Amino acid sequence: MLSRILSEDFPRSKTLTALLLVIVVSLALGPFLFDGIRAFTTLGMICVFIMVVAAYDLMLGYTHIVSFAHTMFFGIGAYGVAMAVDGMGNSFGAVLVGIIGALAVSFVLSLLLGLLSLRVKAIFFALVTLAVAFAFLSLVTQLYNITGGEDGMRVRVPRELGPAFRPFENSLPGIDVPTLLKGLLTQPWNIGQVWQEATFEVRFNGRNVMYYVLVAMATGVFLFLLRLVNSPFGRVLQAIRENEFRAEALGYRTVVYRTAVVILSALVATLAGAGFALINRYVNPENTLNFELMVFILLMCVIGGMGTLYGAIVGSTLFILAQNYLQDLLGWVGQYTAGIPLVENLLGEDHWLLWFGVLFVLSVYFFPAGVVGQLRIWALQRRNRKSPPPSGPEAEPVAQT
Amino acid sequence: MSSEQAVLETRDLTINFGGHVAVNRVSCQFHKGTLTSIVGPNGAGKTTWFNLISGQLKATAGQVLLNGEDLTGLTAARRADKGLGRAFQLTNLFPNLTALENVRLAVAARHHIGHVFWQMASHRRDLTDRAMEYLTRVNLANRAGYLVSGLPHGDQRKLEVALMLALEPEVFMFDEPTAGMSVDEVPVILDLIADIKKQQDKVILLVEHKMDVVRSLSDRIVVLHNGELVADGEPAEVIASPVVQEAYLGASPDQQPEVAHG
Amino acid sequence: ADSIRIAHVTGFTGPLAPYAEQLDIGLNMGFEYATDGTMKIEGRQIEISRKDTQLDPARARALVEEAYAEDDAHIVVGPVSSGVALATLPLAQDYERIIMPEGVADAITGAEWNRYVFRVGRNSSQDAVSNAVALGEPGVCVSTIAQDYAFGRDGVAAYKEAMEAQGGKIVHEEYLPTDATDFTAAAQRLFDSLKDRSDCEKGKYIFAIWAGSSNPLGRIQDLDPSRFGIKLATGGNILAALVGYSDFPGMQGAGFYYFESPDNEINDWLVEQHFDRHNAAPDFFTAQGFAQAMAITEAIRKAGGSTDTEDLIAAFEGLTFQTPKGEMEIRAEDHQAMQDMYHFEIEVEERDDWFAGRTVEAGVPKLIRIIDRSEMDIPVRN
Amino acid sequence: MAEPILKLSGVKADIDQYHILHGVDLVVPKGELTVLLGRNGAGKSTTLRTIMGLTTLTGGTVTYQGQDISRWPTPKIARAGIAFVPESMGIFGLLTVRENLVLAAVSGPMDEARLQWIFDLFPPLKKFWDKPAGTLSGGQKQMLAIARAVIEPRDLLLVDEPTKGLAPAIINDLADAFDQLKEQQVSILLVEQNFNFSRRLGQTVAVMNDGAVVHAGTMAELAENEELQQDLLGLGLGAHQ
Amino acid sequence: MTEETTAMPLSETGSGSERERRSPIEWLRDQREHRAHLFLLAIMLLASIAVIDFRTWLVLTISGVAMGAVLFLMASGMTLTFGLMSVLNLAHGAFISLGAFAGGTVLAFWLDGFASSPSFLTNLVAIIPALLFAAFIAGVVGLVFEKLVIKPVYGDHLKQILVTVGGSIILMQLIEVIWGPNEIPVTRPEALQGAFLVPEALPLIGGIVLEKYRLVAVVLGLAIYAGMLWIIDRTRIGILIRAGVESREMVEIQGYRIHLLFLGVFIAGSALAGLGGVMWGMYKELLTPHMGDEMMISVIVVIILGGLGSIRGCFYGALLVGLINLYIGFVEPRLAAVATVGLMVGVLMWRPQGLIPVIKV
Ligand SMILES: Nc1ncnc2c1ncn2[C@@H]1O[C@H](COP(=O)(O)OP(=O)(O)OP(=O)(O)O)[C@@H](O)[C@H]1O
Ligand SMILES: Nc1ncnc2c1ncn2[C@@H]1O[C@H](COP(=O)(O)OP(=O)(O)OP(=O)(O)O)[C@@H](O)[C@H]1O
Ligand SMILES: CC(C)C[C@H](N)C(=O)O
Ligand SMILES: [Mg+2]
Ligand SMILES: [Mg+2]
Repeated sequence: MLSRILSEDFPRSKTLTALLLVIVVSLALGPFLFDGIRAFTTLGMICVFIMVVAAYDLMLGYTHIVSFAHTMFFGIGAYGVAMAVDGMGNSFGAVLVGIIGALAVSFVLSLLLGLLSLRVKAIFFALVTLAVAFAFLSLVTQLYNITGGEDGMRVRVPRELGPAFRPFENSLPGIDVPTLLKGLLTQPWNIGQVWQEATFEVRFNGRNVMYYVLVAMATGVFLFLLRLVNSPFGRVLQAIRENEFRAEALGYRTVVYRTAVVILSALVATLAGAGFALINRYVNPENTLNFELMVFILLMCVIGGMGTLYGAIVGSTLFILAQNYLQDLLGWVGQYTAGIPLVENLLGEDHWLLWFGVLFVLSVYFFPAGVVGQLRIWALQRRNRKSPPPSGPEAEPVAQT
Repeated sequence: MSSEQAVLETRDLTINFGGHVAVNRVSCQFHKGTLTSIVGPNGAGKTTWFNLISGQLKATAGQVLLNGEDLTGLTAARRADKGLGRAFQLTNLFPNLTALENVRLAVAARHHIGHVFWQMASHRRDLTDRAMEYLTRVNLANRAGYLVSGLPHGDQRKLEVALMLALEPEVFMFDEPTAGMSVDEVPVILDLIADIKKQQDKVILLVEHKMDVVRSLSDRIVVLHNGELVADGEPAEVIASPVVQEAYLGASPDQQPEVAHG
Repeated sequence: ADSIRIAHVTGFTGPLAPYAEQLDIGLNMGFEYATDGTMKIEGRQIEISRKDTQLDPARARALVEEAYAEDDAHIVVGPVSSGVALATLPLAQDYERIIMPEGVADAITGAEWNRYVFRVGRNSSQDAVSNAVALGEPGVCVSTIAQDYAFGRDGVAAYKEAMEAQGGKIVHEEYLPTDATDFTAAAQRLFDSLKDRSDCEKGKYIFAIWAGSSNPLGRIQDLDPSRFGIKLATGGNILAALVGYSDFPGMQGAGFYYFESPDNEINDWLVEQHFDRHNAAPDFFTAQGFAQAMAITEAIRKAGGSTDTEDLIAAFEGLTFQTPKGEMEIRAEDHQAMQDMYHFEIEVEERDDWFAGRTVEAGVPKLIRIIDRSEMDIPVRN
Repeated sequence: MAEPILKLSGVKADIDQYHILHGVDLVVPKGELTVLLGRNGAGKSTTLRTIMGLTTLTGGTVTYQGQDISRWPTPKIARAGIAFVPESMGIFGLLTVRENLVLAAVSGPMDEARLQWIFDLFPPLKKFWDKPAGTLSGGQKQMLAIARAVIEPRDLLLVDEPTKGLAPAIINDLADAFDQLKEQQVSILLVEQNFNFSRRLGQTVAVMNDGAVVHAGTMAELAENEELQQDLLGLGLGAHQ
Repeated sequence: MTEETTAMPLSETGSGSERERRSPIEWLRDQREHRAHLFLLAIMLLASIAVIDFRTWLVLTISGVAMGAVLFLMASGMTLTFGLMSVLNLAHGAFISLGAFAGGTVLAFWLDGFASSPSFLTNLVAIIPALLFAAFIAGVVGLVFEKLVIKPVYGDHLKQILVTVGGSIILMQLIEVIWGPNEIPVTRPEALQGAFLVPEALPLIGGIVLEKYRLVAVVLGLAIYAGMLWIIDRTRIGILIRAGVESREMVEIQGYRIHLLFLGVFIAGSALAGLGGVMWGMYKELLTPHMGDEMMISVIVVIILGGLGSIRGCFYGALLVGLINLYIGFVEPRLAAVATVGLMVGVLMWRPQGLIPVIKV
């Protein structure tokens, strides 16, 4: 059963399985395990980016199409909903119109992009998509009458998805894991009080509803993609990645496959964009269309492990956590380094970006195959040490980088 | 024999690389059940001619016909689909996939199931079994699980052939299939080619520099020189002709078996 | 007593970081001045927390929510970027707490305004109108150049209205993408629009409304507009930008703050203390931060030490308070602080007191006159 | 037997996590042509690459003219007078034929006489002198690869399957070229599948199997002994004459 | 099957004469193939002169060429590192900023006395050290950057994109740490301010202004261009580096220490970015850590247009982008950014590998 759901594509590493379980449980029970707005926002972003990154991985990891226009489709989804709601009022109908409209626009654009790849190849294609995405960004800024320009747009979500909607009369119990852990570490003798401190009331509202919609979307998208990459279709994609010329010579019309992948990936990104707009309730070019965001998606994909799909989960989680909490961490470190001349300056909260950049670079070095790939390699090595394979390089694809 | 329709035909096939005419108005017909060797000095245009036939290169002029149908405008993928099989001179595989997966891709292409995205690839036992069959035929069954990048050169050449077999084409194009293969492996490939020939309904084109191989397998030899077809006929006759002796073998007949043949 | 919790949520990192830093320094010095160094209002301790939006509106929203919901902040000050600020305004309404954005966009106290929003800094209209008042009279012709988005277009619209009210004429409006760097083509069109006019006996001007680092004036000046009798005009700016004004001696305009323009005790204290502590002059945004602190202190005092939102709103509406720029008044209709502006003319001087340890040739905005807040008719747009 | 120019003792090498060479002992006598034979996958190419410092050596030593070069970086090994023609030829496809040779002539401008000698051996190189090498035919690339190795006098040539894909006429020329090199006292280590070719040229021979040398001796001895051939190479070499 | 052996004549006379007969046409086609950049430039000049009044056109053209020269200075380093070592350095913008800050420091702090003198020669005493110092600093940082950031990811464009974006964040932050978070104003040296006014009396060109700064930019751009061409086409180093792109291993097998070479190229590329940065800084007169990054889209468009790695292509790409910006900027400013990208997509549809292709994809 599980095997069918996961399309027989298992994590293949105990550590990874554990890590994934932690993440999945945290996401599934998120609002009941983490107190506070920022934690909630962070959880929502992780769900959104799992979709975005998984779709990107389909393109990048499985087919070796490097496109920088992924954020464009993400933005289309986000703006589609924002503009529809802005124009038609905050009804589910408007949201639906927005999503369908956005999907249609994305479909056409991604089809064009797929066909463009017929003529413009590899790194040229990558850089062209970068420029196209940039042109799209500047178009959105320029059309401030309908897009709000650089100031962005507020998204007035249907009432059922907003904070005002309360499906349950009573608030539900929650237990804040960070507080609990911290308490258990610092004053384990005081369990009763720690427990008390850690419990909190969850006022389950429309935003939680929206959150669970997102969780469902992410789960569906992920399992669908997992099946896809393990199907005969997925194998052809790998063939194209490995040697497009030869795939063509075998009789596969690679353009058709490539275009299909670009479209599929774009549509998923669009959907994720719509989800983003609804949970974040605010869209602007910076957080939907920016080049920086594009690089971050790329990084999430690579840190997680290209061509593993599970990497999307791990990569987005790690990245978004770092992005949201690194500054706080530095602030905490900063307390201890205050007063030391240069160090104080370097370790200050104000230069968190510096350390973010350093982490950025280091993560690429130390996880060349991504976290998932690396864990699988270790698992494989451990297995081999126990019972070495009969002879020579018996293959088990590890990370498909 | 000549009354029967040719399976494969090239008509005035020509390609011009910025002034250098690598294949120059080559016209030739190939019939069912025959094996034609194509010989010629290095750079004569043999590989290029193959590329024109299988669609890797676009001809400057001329046509390619398969069973009377004009393939000239079609892409390589469409031609492969129509029954033109090709094994490459410089090994050209999927390096980070296993040998088995390589062949399975070819089988899947043959059976048109590349677009199936709802099934599990691993559930298609039929494909795997087929693929194993072809690996066995080229004596690679014991390497099925190896990544191609780790296979020694000779094994890669055999895999190249297995891929073509898996496509079950009507026309087989071998481009120096035994180059770099150790002596004990060569017969495997040669027997395989002989097997195909025995089926009587295929067309085989073979580019090969080893004259003993050519002599023992061919029904016919075609000689290319500077992109032009300069000789065409029975093996013994063609080999004996002065043009082959001088331009190709580059020596008197008594000298060449010494060194030139493996 | 319970402390007064103020969250300064603004772009401490990123391109606007220098502004945020000035604002923060100003805010702290303002409270210090207002409380005589005790940092207590009506016996309640002031607590200021800093939160960095990283100029990301999404993050800013989370931080503002966090400030209200978790830190229980009474007032959020910031963000400085208009776009980011706009994104956070609805949250003040959701949580029914005060927000005091630091951005200039008209929309903050205009279309996107809600009753929890108060702004002490100037808005675009005030900038535009003060400049129009400074230059405008019958016989003046102006061509404008501005960035092609809300900030530029609104600014030009307000400027045009005010200029025409003064009797001047706007003869051409030039809009360029926000990130434009080459202004040759625009300059050609601007020159063409002005050079052959004969109805401009009181002067031909090119007026720029430009945010960000690539100011077009220098580039236009290079093309020698004076050969057509055209002069340049623009608003005030931060000191770093004023260095570049040394290329435009004689240029006139109106600005929000320059440390030598106001003449009052508070400003004297600010300048002196700022030199003491930072070895440099206080800047544009230092003054704004200072004024924000003064407004908050005054309002809480007026509310009798209460930080209840409704009490504060009542106190803020119509509040008059003293700042380094003299007296300001928060008008009740749109919660915008009405304030004086400074009509200046650029003189080139060597200055060693603008930046710590560095001498620059600077375009000093010498005060011509203070434009009293009563002279400016700032539209209410909410 | 002449004194050795190159000596491998107990050389082990890994590629990634796989042990490929399990202790190779090999001697290349000075001024002679040594042939390295073996089935596909025996480790011949890996041995040559290990000598050049291109695969990680995990044990044993490589001694060249009395010096231990086991840990030297590749460029230093090359500069010590060893030229290498790899299995994949390694032509610079975007450079012209001329530029490929200019680079190969490490110590300065190319010697005219030597160039002429190369042109006589491989006429296509002259014909396509200013053409990007990537557009040459398979055989022509092989010619260029060999030409690069001999454009300057070298002490030791490592050549991996040079006859692969060459037309018979050229193979004959190539054999002549090796003869001439031998006359110039160049030592050669040749990996070759074409037994006729190697038999004509080789003085000594080593046979590899599964990452180790399993037989070493003179070429004459091996050529005579069909049984030994059958044993070592899996096939009587006469079978395919 | 035809049984007879058709031995055709081996002589080349037949095909040879045919080749000659066809050659003028081929020659023409060859010219069009190989001069796509000139062809496009000509079209652009002709099309614009048709719609814009002549004097304005002249000013726009000269300004466009100068903008092109500055763009070339900024892009040349990136095309060099891409073309010669196949490294896609998205931190190039940060190096431009770094150059601007280093040069700006010389101009505004150290030698500001010379920079503010009205004499051009005296100014040069500040400008030349500023250029050299910027190139030096950028070069040194380039050296460190190559060792720490680039070296582990040679040959992998994707990872290069990632680490260099990370590296660029670090560099820009370090600029902030060193120079402080404030924008730094730098006035242009006195003699480079303002413009030459062509006397009204002259026919055709009378009354137009030529900005002095832009003239200097054109001269510097041309000089650097000529120098680079010479090195790449005419020297052994050039060949060597081009070979290294294809196969590092083979270059080592020939006996060259490839890594030293690549290091050298990267340093050169960074130094060029530094030079470009000084010119850009003098143009904008206000330094921010992001000033280089903001130019990256233009830089990328330029190098793709040129064919990713071709110095010549980069030069013409920069000219085309400079000109189209000015022309479209005059006709409809809002379209300028889109027009640039449009130009690029158009060119790539026509020539999928840029105007002067160098790499095979
Ligand atoms: N893409 C290309 N551009 C330019 N010239 C080419 C191109 N491809 C092949 N050629 C030229 O065409 C000629 C024929 O090459 P081809 O590869 O067909 O030779 P071949 O007969 O297969 O030789 P070999 O036996 O050495 O493999 C050669 O001279 C080669 O340089
Ligand atoms: N990159 C690699 N990864 C894993 N294994 C490898 C790799 N390269 C070579 N091998 C293994 O090393 C062994 C020796 O290979 P090598 O290429 O040296 O053989 P060879 O004797 O030159 O064969 P051939 O005659 O086919 O060229 C082979 O079994 C091969 O599978
Ligand atoms: C590659 C460049 C486009 C990157 C730059 N940081 C940008 O924001 O646009
Ligand atoms: Mg060939
Ligand atoms: Mg080998």
